[in-house]
Amino acid sequence: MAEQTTTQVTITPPKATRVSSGTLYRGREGMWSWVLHRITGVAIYFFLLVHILDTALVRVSPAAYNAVIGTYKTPIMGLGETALVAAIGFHAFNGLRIILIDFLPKGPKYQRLMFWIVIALWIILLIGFVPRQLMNVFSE
Amino acid sequence: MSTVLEERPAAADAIQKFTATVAIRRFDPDVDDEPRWQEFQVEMLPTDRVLDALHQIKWEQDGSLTFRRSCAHGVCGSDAMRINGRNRLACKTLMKDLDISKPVYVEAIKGLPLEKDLVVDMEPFFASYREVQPFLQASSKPDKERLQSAEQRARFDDTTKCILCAACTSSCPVFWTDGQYFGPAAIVNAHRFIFDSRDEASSVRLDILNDKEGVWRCRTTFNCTEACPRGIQVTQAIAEVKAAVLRGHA
Amino acid sequence: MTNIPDSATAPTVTKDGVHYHQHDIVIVGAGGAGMRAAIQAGAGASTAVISKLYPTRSHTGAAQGGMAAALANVEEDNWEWHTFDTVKGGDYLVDQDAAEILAKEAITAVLELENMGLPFNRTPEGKIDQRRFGGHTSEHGKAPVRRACYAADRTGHMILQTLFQNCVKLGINFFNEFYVLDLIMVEVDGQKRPAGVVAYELSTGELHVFQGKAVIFATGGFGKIYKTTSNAHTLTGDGVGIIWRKGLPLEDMEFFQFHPTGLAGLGILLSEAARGEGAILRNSEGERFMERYAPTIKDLAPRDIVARCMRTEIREGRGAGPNKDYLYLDITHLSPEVIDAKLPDITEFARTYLGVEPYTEPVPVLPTAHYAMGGIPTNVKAEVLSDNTTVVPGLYAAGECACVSVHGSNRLGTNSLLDINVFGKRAGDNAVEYVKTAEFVPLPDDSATFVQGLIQQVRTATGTERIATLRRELQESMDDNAQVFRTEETLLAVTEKIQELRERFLNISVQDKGKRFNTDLLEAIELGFLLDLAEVVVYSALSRQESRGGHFREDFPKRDDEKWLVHTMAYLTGDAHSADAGDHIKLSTKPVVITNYQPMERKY
Amino acid sequence: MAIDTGTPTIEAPRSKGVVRRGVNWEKWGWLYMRGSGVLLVVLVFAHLFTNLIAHQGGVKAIDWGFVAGKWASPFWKVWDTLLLWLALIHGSNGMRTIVNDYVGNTKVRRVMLIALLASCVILLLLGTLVVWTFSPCPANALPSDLPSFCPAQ
Ligand SMILES: Cc1cc2nc3c(=O)[nH]c(=O)nc-3n(C[C@H](O)[C@H](O)[C@H](O)COP(=O)(O)OP(=O)(O)OC[C@H]3O[C@@H](n4cnc5c(N)ncnc54)[C@H](O)[C@@H]3O)c2cc1C
Ligand code: HEM
Ligand code: SF4
Ligand code: F3S
Ligand code: FES
Repeated sequence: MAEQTTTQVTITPPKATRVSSGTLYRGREGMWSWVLHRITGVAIYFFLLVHILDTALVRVSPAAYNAVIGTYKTPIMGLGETALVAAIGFHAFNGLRIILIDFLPKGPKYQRLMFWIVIALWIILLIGFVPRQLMNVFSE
Repeated sequence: MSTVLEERPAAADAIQKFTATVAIRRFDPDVDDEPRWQEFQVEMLPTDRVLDALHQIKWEQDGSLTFRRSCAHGVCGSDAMRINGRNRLACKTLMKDLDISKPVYVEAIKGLPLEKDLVVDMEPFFASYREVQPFLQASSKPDKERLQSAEQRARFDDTTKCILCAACTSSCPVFWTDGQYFGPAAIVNAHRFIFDSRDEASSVRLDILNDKEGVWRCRTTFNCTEACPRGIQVTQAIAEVKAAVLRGHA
Repeated sequence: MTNIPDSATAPTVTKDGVHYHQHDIVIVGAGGAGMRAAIQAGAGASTAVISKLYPTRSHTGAAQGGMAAALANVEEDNWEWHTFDTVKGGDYLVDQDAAEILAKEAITAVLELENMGLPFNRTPEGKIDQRRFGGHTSEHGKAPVRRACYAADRTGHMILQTLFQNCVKLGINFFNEFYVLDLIMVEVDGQKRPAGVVAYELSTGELHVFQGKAVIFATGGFGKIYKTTSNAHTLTGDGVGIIWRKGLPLEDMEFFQFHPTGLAGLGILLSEAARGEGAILRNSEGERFMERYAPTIKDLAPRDIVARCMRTEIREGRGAGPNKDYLYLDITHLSPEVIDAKLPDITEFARTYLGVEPYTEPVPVLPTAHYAMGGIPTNVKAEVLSDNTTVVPGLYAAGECACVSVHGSNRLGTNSLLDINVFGKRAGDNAVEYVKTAEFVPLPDDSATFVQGLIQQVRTATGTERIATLRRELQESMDDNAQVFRTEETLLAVTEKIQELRERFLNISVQDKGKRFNTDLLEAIELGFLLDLAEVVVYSALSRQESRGGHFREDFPKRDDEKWLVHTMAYLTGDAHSADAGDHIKLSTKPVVITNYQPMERKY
Repeated sequence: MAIDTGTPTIEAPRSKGVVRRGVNWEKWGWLYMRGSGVLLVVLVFAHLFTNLIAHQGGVKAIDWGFVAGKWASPFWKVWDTLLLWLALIHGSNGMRTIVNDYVGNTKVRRVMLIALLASCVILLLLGTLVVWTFSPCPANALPSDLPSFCPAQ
């Protein structure tokens, strides 16, 4: 190859930097969708545990049930419920995406496209749900 | 005959040097308790790869920097490492393709025991490979070649490309958790034989991979496919093996 | 699964910090030749394979184009034509008995690989497909013939993988990342015999002595004496260097092959398979210049000829690019489908490393240092020779490090993958036969002393010279002075350079003083081998006052059969550090074995 | 999320010796996650829709009477039972995977897996019992809490 033009560059001596941990692995859609799927799965699981228990109170007495379900009607719980639906929505759509990847021969090829479709569907779901929910929560 | 070719200065094109900072996660177990980051300045040409940067550091600045390498063009699988947070081969990653306004972060692949600087212990990786019986098992002894149609040959072509670099396995979040998962590379190499029309032991391999640590641990995160320097459709191959296990045959 | 004696249980003892192992057969190198030998050896005897790289990292995996065998699957062919082509391609310096074995056993070698699982490309009938390659012809040079068996453009990769897979199947014992640095030779009944080898374990820095009844060297080439090379960073010729330092001869070292199509500036190889599939070399005017030099087979002429023609084109001002210093390899007339099916990897190299799209643009190329025709002299049984005829009992060599000589002064493409399989197998088989009756040669007490000293010396050196600087200067000087064209003047220039570098080598230092994975230290030791070998290459080249195959002396441009139809044998006789190579290198000759083909003028 | 490469040792893969016997839970678990997932989409969305959207007032309007109204119909009884079983087993199996992934200590892992199994079984029984032994018009309740179709009102 041709001789290089020698631009003078000064090399600064090596220096130690402070961050000692490794970098975060920069996975792409596949990895982040899995992270979200996992987090939402766990969240839903814990909600489900609580939800079965509180619903079981219907068997104790109407009063007991109504007392507990009453706490669900605070704005904070309302927001929590919104988050729950968002989580379920993502988990469900992405779950279907995973199933398609597993069972369609072309699934892995279109996984990235399917991820963005999941996001699109999820946003549509939220647009349909959130305003209604918030109206319910904050209306007197 | 003479086709007029456009003058295209390719290699010698714009021999413009540039400087870049490379941050390397150093570790020498004899001295350090913890890995530490260290930054170096390198002077690069547009055709230079991360491997050239590492060489420049080793050869001109700090001889103790340790990494593996051999072929320098992406066919031997020695130098898989994490560059800017992703697994790649240092010899296949051009410096100019990275964002050099920031340091280029280079560290060892994840999930295998760190030995020194960018070198990890590859033994667990090869142990998984050996376990899937990665060799042809065929009982007939023909005196010429076994016949195989071009289509049958094409069935497993993709997975024959594997160079056992471990970029895939060490990018897999499931493998990072406990290192017990067979990992994508072992499954890729099983796939190469499971779908070879000449092989008679696919059911054995399907059985091996139908295991607690086998194909079912794959969570389709696609990190392996993104990381594979040979462009192997790793997740696709895993999906095909899963399907074969469910079917009970290749 | 394991049907060999489990040598993992073979005795290992540790004494004074040195580990001692004992195996019937010790194989140094786990490339194609080493593993092919191991498959034979492992089935018959306790075997250890020692390799400085994980087996699958060996450079056999970089080979692309194919492996020759006259299978006649796609057109008429026979091993006799193959023998002739090999002899003629090697400019008649080939030992014809060996070439005949190579061509004959090629057929079984390919079929065996297929049976071991190698996924060759297939013909429509399902047989192994074959393609054209430089210098392979039908009817003694009439027309190019399809003789190269291939697996896309990663034939070497598939061979290496297949052999490794079969070693896994057999449960072969590998010692990976162990650098063999010395061969222990002991005099028994007045005859020097190998007792074992000494290896440096990279991960710990500890020494291991492997005692073996038979030792097989399969350490590959030494392309790193050059700067622009298709060879891996690790191809530093350690094995050849070790043999040299033991006072055993090296044969035909002046013959080094320059492959016509390395990526310009980088040396990364674009296989001859490209031209086999129809690629065309062009100069800056777009002219297919090979038509002028080799009217019959044009771009498919043997490598030495094509490389010289390319250099001539550049010298005469028809090089391309701003500095007129490279040529083009043009495959734009092939359809993308054909390219993807047959040449996927090399087109990717062009894209990745030069940013050139081979579908539509010609690729800049230049000759690149590629293959050592010379090496450790052996007979056709792969037994190492200590002079023209005497066998060293128990010592074998195969592959690129050996010189049988089936390649003469210029190797034909696809004959090396063949060589490693045919002679690797022979080395393994003959070693198994040998250990059946042979005894272990007792190890001397100071077996590891030499290597201990070597390492100690390098580790504690406190000089001022950097290894990398010396190595670069050596490689640049070799590129400038001992490349495709040589003259007495250039060769003397590089001789002087090597002398200077030898001096400066005494004043080196390594920065890494640790024990674990000390690659800094090993690079210093490797440089020692490179210097030794470069010196032999240049010294042998100086002496050969003719032009033949890969060795072209501009001051002696003619082939001189009268005087030089002989192999060169080089011996280390004195103190390797003496300034004048003539003080410590002695050259002699060895006759060429000629059976059927009398030397003729070489025209294509 | 993931362990660091800094860890000096990891166990050799599958060193504990692979003993495989009986049912291959991994395979069936994997299939179950997918099968139940498809059904759950229908079950969960219908559940959410009827409770939060279709029902006037959303979550605010849910009370004992609402539940009793739904469970008066065998259709919703079956629906919710299915939802309970499929979701809880799906969730517990998912949690099992996660515990296996991240809990390295064998003792801790065992305790957690047993806890998962136990809570799953208990909640399944409890939930099923509640749905099927539920009476929409219990005798001792305040009439105002009861749905409109109860005779007490
Ligand atoms: C880019 C390229 C393309 C090629 N294409 C073709 C082709 O298409 N057809 C063809 O026929 N030929 C081809 N060749 C040539 C052919 O590939 C080689 O000559 C051949 O593979 C050499 O095999 P080997 O087993 O002798 O050595 P290698 O495969 O190089 O193996 C050497 C082994 O020795 C070990 N070793 C070295 N030193 C030591 C030491 N000190 N201690 C322990 N172990 C050591 C290494 O670890 C390695 O395992 C090509 C070569 C190159 C470079
Ligand atoms: C609504 C429809 C649902 C669908 C389509 C669905 C789908 C899936 C699928 C396919 C998986 C397997 C993921 C994999 O193997 O990579 C999974 C995992 C999981 N699901 Fe669901 N699921 C749904 C509802 C739920 C519910 C209601 C819960 C909570 C109880 C839940 C909790 C989990 C958990 C904890 C995991 C494990 C996550 C992991 O291993 O990363 N899922 N889901
Ligand atoms: S599949 Fe790809 S990433 Fe994984 S080891 Fe093979 S070549 Fe490397
Ligand atoms: S990264 Fe791991 S989870 Fe599966 S898709 Fe690849 S093996
Ligand atoms: S050095 Fe061989 S793959 Fe990078």
